[in-house]
Amino acid sequence: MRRSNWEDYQKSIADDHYYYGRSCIRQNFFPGSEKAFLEILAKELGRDIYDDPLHSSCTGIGYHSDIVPLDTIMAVVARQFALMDEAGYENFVTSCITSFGIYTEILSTWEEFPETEERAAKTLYEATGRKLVKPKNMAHTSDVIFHFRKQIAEKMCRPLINVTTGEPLRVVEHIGCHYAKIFPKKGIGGSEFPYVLAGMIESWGGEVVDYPERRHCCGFGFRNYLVQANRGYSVANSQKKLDSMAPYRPDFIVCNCPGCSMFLDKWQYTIAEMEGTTYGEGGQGIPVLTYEEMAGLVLGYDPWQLGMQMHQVDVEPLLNKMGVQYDPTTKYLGKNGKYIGKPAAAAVNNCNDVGLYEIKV
Amino acid sequence: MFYSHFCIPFIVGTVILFVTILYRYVMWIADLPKSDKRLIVKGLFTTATLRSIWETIRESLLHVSIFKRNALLGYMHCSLAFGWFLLIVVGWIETTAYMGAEFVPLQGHVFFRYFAIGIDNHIVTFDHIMDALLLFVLSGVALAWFKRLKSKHLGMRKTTKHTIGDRIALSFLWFIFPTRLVAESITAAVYGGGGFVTANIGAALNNILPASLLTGAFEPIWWIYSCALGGFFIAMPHSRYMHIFTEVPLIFLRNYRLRVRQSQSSYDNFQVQACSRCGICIDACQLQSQLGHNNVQSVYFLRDRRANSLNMNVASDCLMCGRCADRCPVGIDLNSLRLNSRAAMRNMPNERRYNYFNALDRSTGEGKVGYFAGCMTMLTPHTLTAMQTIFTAAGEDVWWADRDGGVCCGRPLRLTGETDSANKMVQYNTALFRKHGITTLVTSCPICLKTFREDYNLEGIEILHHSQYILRLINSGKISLQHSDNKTFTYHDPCELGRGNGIYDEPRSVITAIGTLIEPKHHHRDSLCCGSSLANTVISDSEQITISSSLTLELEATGAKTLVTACPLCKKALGRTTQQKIVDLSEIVATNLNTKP
Amino acid sequence: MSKRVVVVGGGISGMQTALSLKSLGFEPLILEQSRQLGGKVADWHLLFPSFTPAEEVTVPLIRAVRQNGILVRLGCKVVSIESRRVILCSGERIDCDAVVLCSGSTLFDATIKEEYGYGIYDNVYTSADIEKMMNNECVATASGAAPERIAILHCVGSRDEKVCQRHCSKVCCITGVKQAIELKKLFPKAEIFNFYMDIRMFGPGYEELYRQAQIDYNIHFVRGRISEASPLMDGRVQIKAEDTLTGRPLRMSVDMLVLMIGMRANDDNAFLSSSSGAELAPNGFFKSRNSFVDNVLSTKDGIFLAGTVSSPKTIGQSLNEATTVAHRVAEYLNYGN
Amino acid sequence: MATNFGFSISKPRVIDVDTNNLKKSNEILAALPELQSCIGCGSCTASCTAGNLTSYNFRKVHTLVRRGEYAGAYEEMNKCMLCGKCRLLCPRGINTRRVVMLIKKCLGDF
Repeated sequence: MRRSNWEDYQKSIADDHYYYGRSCIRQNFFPGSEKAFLEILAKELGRDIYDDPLHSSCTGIGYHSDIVPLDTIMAVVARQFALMDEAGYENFVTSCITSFGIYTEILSTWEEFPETEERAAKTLYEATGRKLVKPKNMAHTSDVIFHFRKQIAEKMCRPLINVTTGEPLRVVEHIGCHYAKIFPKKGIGGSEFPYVLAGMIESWGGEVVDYPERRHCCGFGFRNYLVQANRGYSVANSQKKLDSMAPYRPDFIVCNCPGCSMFLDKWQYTIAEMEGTTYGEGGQGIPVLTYEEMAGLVLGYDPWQLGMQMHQVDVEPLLNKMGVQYDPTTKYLGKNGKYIGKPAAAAVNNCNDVGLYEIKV
Repeated sequence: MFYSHFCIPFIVGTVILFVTILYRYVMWIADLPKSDKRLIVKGLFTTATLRSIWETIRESLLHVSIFKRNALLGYMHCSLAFGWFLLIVVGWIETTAYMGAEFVPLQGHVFFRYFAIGIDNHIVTFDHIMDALLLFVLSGVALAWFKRLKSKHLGMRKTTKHTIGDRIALSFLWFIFPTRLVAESITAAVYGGGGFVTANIGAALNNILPASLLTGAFEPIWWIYSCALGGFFIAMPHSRYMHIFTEVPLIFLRNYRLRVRQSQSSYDNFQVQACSRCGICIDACQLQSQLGHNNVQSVYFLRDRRANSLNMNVASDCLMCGRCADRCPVGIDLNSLRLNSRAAMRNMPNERRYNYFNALDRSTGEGKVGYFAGCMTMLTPHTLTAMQTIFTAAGEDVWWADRDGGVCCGRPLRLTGETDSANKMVQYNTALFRKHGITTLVTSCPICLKTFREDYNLEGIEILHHSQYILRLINSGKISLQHSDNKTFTYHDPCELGRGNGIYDEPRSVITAIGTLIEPKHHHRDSLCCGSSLANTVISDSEQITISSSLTLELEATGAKTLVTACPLCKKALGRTTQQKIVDLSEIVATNLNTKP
Repeated sequence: MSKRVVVVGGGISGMQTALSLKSLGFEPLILEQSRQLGGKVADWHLLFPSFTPAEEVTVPLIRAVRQNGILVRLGCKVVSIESRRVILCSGERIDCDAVVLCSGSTLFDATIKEEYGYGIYDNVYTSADIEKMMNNECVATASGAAPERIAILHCVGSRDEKVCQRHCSKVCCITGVKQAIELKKLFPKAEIFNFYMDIRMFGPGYEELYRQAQIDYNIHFVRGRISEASPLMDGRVQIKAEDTLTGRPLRMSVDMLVLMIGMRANDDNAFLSSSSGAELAPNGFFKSRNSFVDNVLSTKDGIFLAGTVSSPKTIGQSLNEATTVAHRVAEYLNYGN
Repeated sequence: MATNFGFSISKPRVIDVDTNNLKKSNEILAALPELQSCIGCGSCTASCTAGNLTSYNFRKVHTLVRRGEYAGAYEEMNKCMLCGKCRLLCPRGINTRRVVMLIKKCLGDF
């Protein structure tokens, strides 16, 4: 595929001094990813990034579920920006694609309709006494990793290569809808052929797999997932993507959106349970990674430190392909060595059945 | 004494013929539905039998109907049928005259000239009469030959195509009379005698040919004649000539009130086999004359049905305008046969269909008079408003069955063969009419009218076409119309109204109450079809236009200012091809109403 | 000495304009930026709706230009038009009495509609590509095989706010029908689907051709715009659209996806307009003084328009304008001043 | 297998031309090529006697059939009363009644 056109969609990404906005879903389901991101930036790349305990959810899930009104979310967003300013930063990076969409949408709204910005600033001031200062640079954390992909490649110790065959790993990249589908110019590579993850994969030795339903949504859809009766529609979307990518035999899926990582992973379990369909080699599922996990693996981090035991689909087959050394016995041990529990046996977490993980407390 | 070996082919053929025909008739009659059998028994000793005999003479022998349509063609059929009949009858009289009461076997009558060689007391008159009759028949054969070559000269655009059975039978038939002539002539040449034809030819042969040759040919030529007869008799039941006999029982059964049914029955055999393939139906057919569709006309439809090779296309490609049935000299119920063929192919009983009729009632208004506009009338709203005006002027309370859309009358489905589906509509509409207690049912659509009259059981409800109803209003003085001779109209008889329902005069009376009526070239029973008939599901839009154009040309040629018809479908069809004003009968009535004082 | 009229552009409109001007006694000069005459029509294979070879239009015009001794300068790009003067990129100044802009339009760049994957996937083509392939008699998929299913997408770069081309390019509908028939003739067994938003069959014989495509060539017309194209493993393309007439999404894989690219205004129009003072319409084409009696007049005296420089047009319409414009130039030069 | 999570996975609504069997659709089009000339104006459906009483949509059903979507088409066509109003209105001159009969024939009947 000739993907040169991504270069038409460039955006400026700040080089240092980031104010970090966490993601509700990511910190709950992939806590190791956020930790890894902070570590990579601070330790590997020597950048200044501030993880502010004061900042809150952007309330995007509530907003997209028609629970949080627009004025409310604008005030919340205004507060995040005020906190950033108070902390002395002007480059906002957010871990969540939904938040990224929310921030870009609101910044754009404020630009188009200045009265809404005035209103948000006024509400913010009346409620908290804080002053709204808009960020100079707004980026998603995957943009930042993309920005430093070459530096990371230099430090890389485990490229995305199958150690037994020597072939590049076949990677399916999935971009969160709110990354570039709302504002194509705000995403690297635009909305049709986003390059943010593909760039990382290519820099780190992997091969990007294009497949017919590449652009399709994972099915999260907020209302569609949150209401049980609509959940079948949510699953159907993931199923459509998985059905479409399966013939290409990908080694793993990488996402930049926490929601997508979660649904493409967990719905594989659901589909297996409900319909008996499993994907991937030997029906063991297709592992779904966050880009932080992918970067962490490339940089030689321990998979359990990266939180990869939290996945529904077991990642061990992938780790084996990559030649990652890992200790199976520590998979379900927490930071302090305490047993964190493990998922019940299912078709997509087959490694569980081996019995290696019977941890004595 | 009345036997020679050459008679064998004839005797064998005759026996096979009569056995075959008898067997068939017995089987067909045995297979008749019980009610049909009862009708036969009931009718047997009534005047119907006498009428049937008279009709048999008129039609089966003399072919009066064909004579009326086309004298030359009539003569051809008459000479062959009646001529042959007379040959047999006079031949029998002749034998009797010679032999008295003595039993003469069949071949004795047929080959009397052969066996009469030795007989004394020659009666010359018979020779002459028989020769004259032979000449009569031969003139028919000559015409038949001629018709094969040049059908136009017999007033026919097209002549029929043959099946193999037909060809065989026809070949034998064409041989029979010429060989008889030659056989009798040679007999006259060798043994003397003969009438004014055979004797003279015999004398001539004697002059030209050596006596030994004639003597040698004498026996073989009688063999040939016998073979021709025998061959024809064997082939006949498997050819179109089966009609020669079948027409006779058909006439009787028809007069006993047997009718073609919605589904095929044994009676259809008599109808189907009675077709003589005269080809008159081809000439009547607008699909042939306007579109050049061959091979679908009634004669071919019957041929295929007889051979069990009928396909859907042939069955479906018919306007059912009834022009052929109207002209059919044998009076075959062509439309009904085609319908039950379609039903045999397409009818699908399915109880779940049309369950959306349940509890449906969109009718409006109240009154003893019910008005059923019909689906098509919804596309000619002028008719609807005109009817409304007329009802109001007449002060009639009217129940409108389908002004806001109703259920179809079922005729369109019936026309395509889906009888069971159509019957669902019959049931629904019947119940609807009953529920609203109407006593008169008026419709603007002749298609609906036809099915209301034929397929609905609406006892106690008078079914009228709006032309009839309007005429009644005029006659009873409920409405009056402004008359002016300057208003000129021409009228197109819709097929379903005219030939279908026999309503010709009422619309004309209504028109003449308003202005002057100028008849087009084809009118009344001879009127043309507009081409949009629902019965035909094969012809294309452009073909419909071609048919319609030819009709509008005729209507426009009358010079009348306004073209009138009395069918919404005809109005739509004609409106496509004329620039002139085309209106429904009700419209001219509504616009020419005398406002009440 | 007769008056000099500069004709900018040597396509069919430019050539016809020059010929008409010559016959009226003027001295036309054709400035063509490429190295040959004929313009876009020269790249076309057969013309709708009669399947006439395009050279039957271009060749006689070029011959007539030569025979009539009309001055032609090839490889000349006009950078500025001032009153009674045209400046070339070489810096050369050409004085004249009037200018006729016949500089045509630009084919929409299909890579901008990147969701269709033109330039990315092998089996996505534009209408212009198909014409070239027809000219070279090498219509086939990227792998050289005969296509079994072809999708033709109408309105690529026309009537599309998303690429700032709001106008209708007028000729693509009928081109889509024409190419569908041509492809069907080449590949009788292929299934051909035309995806359209509207079908605009405004010209004589167009509607008839459309019906012919449907009835005689069994071309499927699906009302719905393709939303995206994706590659399949075997190099074919999967397309998605809504079959709006059934209200259902529709998906199929095709061997070839052909994009009916529209006409957009030349980028040069901007500086030709600013230097000359002749205004542009909002869609970037030159603005006619009005759409009726003065449609070949620009908003500036002395500058005239013919052909697709003012809006998408058919060949016939462009040639008519070329003839008309000569008479309006004559009127202007003889009586106008 | 088939664990009940309180919902079921939605089946795709997409018309998948690749997996649909177009044999019958092609038969119908071969028998009546003019059906391809439908421009979706909706006159047939607007005038439809059955459509006035039910949700029957002739235009939509025959379009779906042409795309190889046969499910339910036969049952829908059985709502038609063949009255022929649509044929009188079709601007493309399509023999609509024949279409109904062809679809019924190819998808079940006679």
